[in-house]
Amino acid sequence: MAMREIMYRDALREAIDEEMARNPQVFIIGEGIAERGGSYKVTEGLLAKYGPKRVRDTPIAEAGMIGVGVGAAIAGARPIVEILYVDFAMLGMDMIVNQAAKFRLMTGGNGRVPFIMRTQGGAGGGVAAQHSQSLEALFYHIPGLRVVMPSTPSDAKGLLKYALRQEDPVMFLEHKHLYMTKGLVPDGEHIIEFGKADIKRPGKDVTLIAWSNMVPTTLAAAEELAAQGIDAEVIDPRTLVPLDKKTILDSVAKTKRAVIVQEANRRGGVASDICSIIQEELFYDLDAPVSIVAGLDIPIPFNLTLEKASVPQKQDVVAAARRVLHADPIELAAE
Amino acid sequence: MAMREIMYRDALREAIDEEMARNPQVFIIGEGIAERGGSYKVTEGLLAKYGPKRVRDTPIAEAGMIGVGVGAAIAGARPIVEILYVDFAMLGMDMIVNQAAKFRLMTGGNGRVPFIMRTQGGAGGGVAAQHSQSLEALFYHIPGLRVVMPSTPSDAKGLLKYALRQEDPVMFLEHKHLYMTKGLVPDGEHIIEFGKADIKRPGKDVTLIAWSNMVPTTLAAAEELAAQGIDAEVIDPRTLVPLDKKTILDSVAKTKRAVIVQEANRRGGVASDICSIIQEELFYDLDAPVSIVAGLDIPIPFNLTLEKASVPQKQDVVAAARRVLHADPIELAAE
Amino acid sequence: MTTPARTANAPSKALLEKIFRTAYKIRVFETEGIKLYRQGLIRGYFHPYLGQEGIATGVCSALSEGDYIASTHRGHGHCIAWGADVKRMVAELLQKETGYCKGYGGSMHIADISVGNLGANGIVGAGTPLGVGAALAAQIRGSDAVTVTFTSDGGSNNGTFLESLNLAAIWNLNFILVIENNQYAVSTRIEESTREQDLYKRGLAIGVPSFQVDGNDPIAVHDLTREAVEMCRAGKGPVLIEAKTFRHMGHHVNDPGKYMPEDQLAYYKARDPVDRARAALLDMGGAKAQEVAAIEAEIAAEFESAVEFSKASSEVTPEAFREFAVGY
Amino acid sequence: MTTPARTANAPSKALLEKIFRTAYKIRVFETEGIKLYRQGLIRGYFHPYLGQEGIATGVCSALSEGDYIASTHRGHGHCIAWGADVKRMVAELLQKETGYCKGYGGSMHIADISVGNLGANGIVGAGTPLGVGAALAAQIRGSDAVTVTFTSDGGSNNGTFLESLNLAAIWNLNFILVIENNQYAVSTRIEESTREQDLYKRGLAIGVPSFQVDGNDPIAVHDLTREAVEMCRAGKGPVLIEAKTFRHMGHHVNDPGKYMPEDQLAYYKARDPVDRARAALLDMGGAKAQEVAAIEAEIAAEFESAVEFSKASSEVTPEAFREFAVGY
Ligand SMILES: Cc1ncc(C[n+]2csc(CCOP(=O)(O)OP(=O)(O)O)c2C)c(N)n1
Ligand SMILES: Cc1ncc(C[n+]2csc(CCOP(=O)(O)OP(=O)(O)O)c2C)c(N)n1
Ligand SMILES: [Mg+2]
Ligand SMILES: [Mg+2]
Repeated sequence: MAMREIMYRDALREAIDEEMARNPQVFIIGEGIAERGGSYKVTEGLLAKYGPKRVRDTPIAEAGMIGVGVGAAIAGARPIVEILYVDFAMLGMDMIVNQAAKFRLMTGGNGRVPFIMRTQGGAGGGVAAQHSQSLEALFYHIPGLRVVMPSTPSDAKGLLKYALRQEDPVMFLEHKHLYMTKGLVPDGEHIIEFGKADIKRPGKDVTLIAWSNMVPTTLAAAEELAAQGIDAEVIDPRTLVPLDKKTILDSVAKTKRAVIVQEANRRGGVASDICSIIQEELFYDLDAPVSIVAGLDIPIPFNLTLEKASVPQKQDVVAAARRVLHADPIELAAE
Repeated sequence: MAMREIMYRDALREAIDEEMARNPQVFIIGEGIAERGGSYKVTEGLLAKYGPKRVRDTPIAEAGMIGVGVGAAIAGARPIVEILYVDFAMLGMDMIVNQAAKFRLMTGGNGRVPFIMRTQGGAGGGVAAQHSQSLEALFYHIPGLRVVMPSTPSDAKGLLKYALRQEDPVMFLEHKHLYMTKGLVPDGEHIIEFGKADIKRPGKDVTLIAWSNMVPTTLAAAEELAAQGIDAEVIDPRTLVPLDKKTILDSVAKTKRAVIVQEANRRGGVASDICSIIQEELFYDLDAPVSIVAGLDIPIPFNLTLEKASVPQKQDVVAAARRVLHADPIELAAE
Repeated sequence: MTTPARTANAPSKALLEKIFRTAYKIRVFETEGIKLYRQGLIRGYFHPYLGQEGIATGVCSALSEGDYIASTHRGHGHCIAWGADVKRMVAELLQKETGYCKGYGGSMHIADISVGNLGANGIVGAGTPLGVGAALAAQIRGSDAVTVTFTSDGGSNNGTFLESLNLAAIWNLNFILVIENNQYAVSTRIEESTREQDLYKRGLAIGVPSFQVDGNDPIAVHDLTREAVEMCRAGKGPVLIEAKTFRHMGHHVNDPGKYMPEDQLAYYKARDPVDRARAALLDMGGAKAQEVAAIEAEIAAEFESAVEFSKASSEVTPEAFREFAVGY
Repeated sequence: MTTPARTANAPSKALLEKIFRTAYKIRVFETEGIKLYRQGLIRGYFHPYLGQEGIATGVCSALSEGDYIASTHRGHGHCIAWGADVKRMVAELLQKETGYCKGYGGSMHIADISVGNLGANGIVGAGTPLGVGAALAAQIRGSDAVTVTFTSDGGSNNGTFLESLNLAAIWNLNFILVIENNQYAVSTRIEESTREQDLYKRGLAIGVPSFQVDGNDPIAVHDLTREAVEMCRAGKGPVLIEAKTFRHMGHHVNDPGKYMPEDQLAYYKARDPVDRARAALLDMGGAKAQEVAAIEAEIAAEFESAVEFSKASSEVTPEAFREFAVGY
C-alpha cells in the first residue's frame, strides 16, 4: 500500500479532518485550537474548513470544557476536547472519573459516552513540574475509560480515527516530544482498532515493552543491544486500555525475559500492573524477574539536567535488559 | 499499657481533639462537620469546644475547600479538610496533584504543605457508582503525597495524630464500613509513625497483605484457613506511602507465598505495585506467583447483590491463599 | 432583576390538569416511596422532592419533545415531570432489572437518554456542564432543542456553575439553568454558604438574562420557563431561573430535619405547590371536585401497580453482571 | 461599580520614588530577561509582565510586612514588587542552585515563603484558593495580615474563582483578589471568553465589594489597594479589584503577538505605566532628572551584577537531586 512520510501532528490533523468530513457530529473545542490552530498546530486549518460551529476556542475552564464534552457525547455528538497539558486534566477529573467513566454502568448500559479528550504529556524543555507529567496511570485505573498512547504518526492517525467511531470515553494521550517526529502513514482510509499491540521490533532474547515517547528510546536501546549481540523484541501496546495481553504474554513466553519502560514515575504506574499480569500468567516461564525502568518518584524539576535525570534514558533500558539476561557479572540495583 | 475499647470514629475524634488542644494552628473545615458534627459523627462536639474559627462548615465547593486548605498549610497552618466521599475529591484533584504534591519540589524544598484531606471510600449500602470508590491508587502514584488507610481505631488515632505533626500533604482515607467498628486504643499519647506496617496476625505458611476494610475480611479468611490447617500471616501496611517494604518482604521471604487483597478494582491498583516490588525483590524465593484479589474492573452497581459481587469477599481470599499454596488439585483461574 | 413580558392569556384547563397531575404524581411517588424505604425495600440514598414539586412541574410543562433535561441527586420529581414511567422508576429503586437502569443506578442515577433525560446525578453541580453539553450538541446538529439543567443552591457554589454557564453564554446555546433554591444544603443554611442569597445575580454578572420566581407556584414557573424557552429559540442564548422553595422534610429519608425552623416550614407548607396546582385546576380551570378526586385515585392506583410490577420483577444476576463487566 | 472614598492627601515623594523604582526594575528585568532567553540562557516558559508593571507596583506598595501575595504564570513583576532579590530571581531562571527554588521551579514557580510570597503558578486560576487559604491561616492565627492574589481575566473563568472568593466572603477574610484584565488569554480576546467584560461584577454577584481601576496608573492602583486593605482590616472581608491593562507584546517570549490590534497596542503604550511612574516622580514628586537617571543606572547595574552572579553560580547535581528524591 502507498505510504507518505508525515509528522505526528499532521497525522492527527488528518484523522480529525477525515472524520469531521465523514461525520457532522464530530466537533472540536479547546484553548487556542481554532483561530491559532492549536499550540502544536494539530488543528491548523480546521476552522477555515469546518467553521466556527464545529471548531471552537474556549476560555480557560478545563472542568467546564470536559464536562460539556461529556454532556455532548451523551446527547449523541462526537466531541473532541483538547486539553493543552494532561496536567490540566486534573481540573476536570470529576467529569472524567465520576461522569464519563460511570455513565454506561449507571444507566445499565443504555447510555454511552463517545467522548474524546486529546491532550499531551511528558517531560522536556524545562516546562517544570506542572507541565511535564505522564498521568496515564490515573486514567488506566478507572473502569470505563479507554487509554490510548500512540508513539508514531501511523498509530496516531489510525487510533484517533478508531476513537471517533467507538462508543466509550477515550483519553487520547499524545507526547510533546512526538509532534514533530516523522513516520510513514498509509494512504487512504487508515484505522487501527483498540487492543492490538504492535511489535515495533521483532526479537528473541528479551521482551521490551514501551509506549508513547519511550518507544523511540527503547528502539534505540534495542539497536545498542543488537550491537552487543542481544536481540530484543520491542512491543508497543498502543492502547493501555484495552490492553493486548496476548501479544505481550506470547512474546514473554518466547523470550522468558521482560523489561517494561515507562516515562511516568515508578510508584503505582502502568508498568507495575503489566508486571503483575506477566508474573501472574508466566511465573513458571520467566528466567528473571520482570524489570521496570521508570521515572523517579518525585515531581519533574525545571533544571534541564535534573529533568533528564528524572526520566528513563536509553542507557537505563540497555542496563535493565542486560540485567534480566544476567549479561553482566555484578547485579546492578533494581532501580 | 491501659487500653480502652472505642469506635473508629471516636478514635479519629480523639486524635483531632487532642491535636487541636495541643496546637492552635490545627483547624478543620468540611460540609456539615461543625453544627451537625459530620456525617459520621467524627467531629461531634468540636465546634462547641474549639469555636467557629477553627471548626467550620463549608458550602459545596470541594476544589475551593481543598485549595484553601493547601494554601493555609503553605502559610503555616495545620488544616484538616474533610471531604464527604473520596469520590468528590476528584473535584479537587488539581489542588492535590498540581499544588499540594508539587510545592515542596517546586520551591527547592523551602516550602512544605502539611495539609490533611480526611475522607472515606469503599462500597456498601447501595450508594452506587459515585459514592463507592476506593481511589487510593490515584494518590499513591503522585510523588509528594502521603497515603494513609487505617483499618482499626488504634491505627486511625495514632496515624492521624502523626499526620498532624509531619510536614507533607496527607490523603487520610477512612472507610465507610469502619466508623462503627470497635477496637482497643491505648490511653494517653498514642502516635504511630508513617511507614511502619503492622502484622495483624502472625503466621508462617502464606503472607496476606491487606489494608483498610480488607483487613477484617482478610483476618476472617485467615481464621478459616487456620481451620484448614493453613497458618496465614496478615500484614497491614497502614500507610501505602511511605510503604514499609521491609516488613512485607521479610514476611514473604519467610512464607514464600503472597496474596494481596484490595477492595479497589484490579487494573492499575496499589496491589499491582506491591506485587511488582515483591517479584522484583524476591523472584528467586517465591514458590508461586503473587496472587491479587481485587474488585472487578467496572464501576460499583447500586444493586446490593451486584455491589457485593464487585468487591472481594472472604471466600475469594481463602481461595487465593489455597491457590498459591497449591492446596487444591485443580488450579482456579487467577481472577 | 429584569422580568420578561408576561403573556396575558390564562392557562387552559388542559394545561392546568397536566400540571396538577404531574405535581400530584410526584407527591404520591415520594410519599409512598418513603414508606417503601422505611420497609427496607429501597436501599441507598433517597432525597425526597416533597415541597419542590412546583418547579419540575412548571418547568417541564413548558418544554417540548426533543428537548433535554439534566437533574440532581433530588431527581425523582424531574423524572416524573419529564413523563417517566413510574413502573420503571419504582423498579429501579427496588434494584430490579425492569428499572430504567436495570438496578445498576438507583435513585441518584435514573436516566433515559432515549427521551432526552440526561439523568439524575450524585455529584452536586455536575448536571450543569452536562446540560450545556447537550445544548451544544443540539446547536451543532442544527436543532432548536432546549436543554434545562436543574441545579440547586448548593450546586451554584460549585465552580462548574461559572465555567459552564459562561460557555453557554458565549456560545449562545439554548440552555436554561434552573436553580432550585430550597435555602438548605443538608443542614447548612444558605446564609452560611453565601453573602448574596439572590442567586440569579450570578447569571447577570456574566451577561446571562436571569430571573427569580416563586418555586412553589407551578403556574408562575411554567410561564417564566415558556418565556425563557422563547428567548432561547429567538437566539438570545441561555437563561437562568432561580426558583425559591423549601423542603417539606429533612435532606433525605433518614434526616429528621430538626434544624429547619418551624415557622419557615409552616410558611412554605401554607404555600404547598400541590395544593396550589389543585386549586388552580378547580378555580381557574373550573374542574369539578370529583374530576380531581378521580385523577388522584388514578394516580394512586398507578403507583400501587408500579409497586406490584416491581416486586414481581427480577434482579440482574451476578453472572449477567460479570458478563457486562467483560471488556470494561 | 461602587467606589470607595479616596484619601485626599497627595502621595509623598518617597512613595513615588518607591513606585518608580519598582516599575522600572520590572521593566529592566523583563527586557533584559528576554535577551537572556533569546541567547538560550533561559529555558522553558517566560511570560513577560511588560505593560502591566503598574498593577504589581501599585498593589504591593500598599501592602505591609507580614502580608501575603500569590501570583500567576506571569509572575516576575509581582515577585519584584514584593521586594525579591533580583540576583536569586535571575539565578532561578538560569537553573542555578542560588535561585529562589535552587533551579527546581523556574519562572512559573518562584516563591519565597519566608517573606509571604506564596509563589507564581503554572495553573491559571490556582493562586486564588491558595491565597484565600493564607488569609484563612492568618485569621485563625489572629493576625490582621492581608493576602493579595493576583489573577487574570483568564483565571476569572476558572471555577476556583467562584468557589474560593465565595469562601473568603462568608468567612470575612482579609483577602484582596486583583484581576489583571489584559484582555487576552494567549491569543483569545476577552470578548470571546465572556459576555460581560467588566469582570469586577462577578464579585458583586456574591456580595464582595468590587472595584475597577486603570491598571496602567500605578498611583490609582496604589490608592485603591490601600482603601481595600483598610476595608479588610476594618473587618469587612474580601475585596475584588479589576485592573484593566494590556500586554506590550505576545503571550510569551516566543509569541510575536501579531493578533494584537496595533491601535489598541498603541493606545496602551501611550499610557505606559513605567513612563507614568517616572512622570509622577518628576512632576508630583518634584524629583530632578538626574535623580531619576541615577535610579535607572543603579537598577540597570543591579541587574547586570545579578546576571554575573547567576552565571557564576552552579547547578544542583543529579546526585543531590536523587538524594532529595529519597523518601518522596
Ligand atoms: C460534589 C458533592 N459534594 C457533596 C455531596 C454530598 N451532598 C449530597 S446532597 C448535598 C446537599 C445538597 O444541597 P443542595 O445542592 O442545595 O441541593 P438540595 O439537597 O438542597 O436539593 C450534599 C452536600 C455531593 N453529592 N456532591
Ligand atoms: C488551567 C490552565 N489552563 C491552561 C493553561 C495554559 N495557559 C498558560 S497562560 C494561558 C493564558 C492565560 O491568560 P490569562 O489567564 O488572561 O493570563 P495572562 O496570560 O493574560 O496574564 C494559558 C491558556 C494553564 N497554564 N493552566
Ligand atoms: Mg438546597
Ligand atoms: Mg489575560
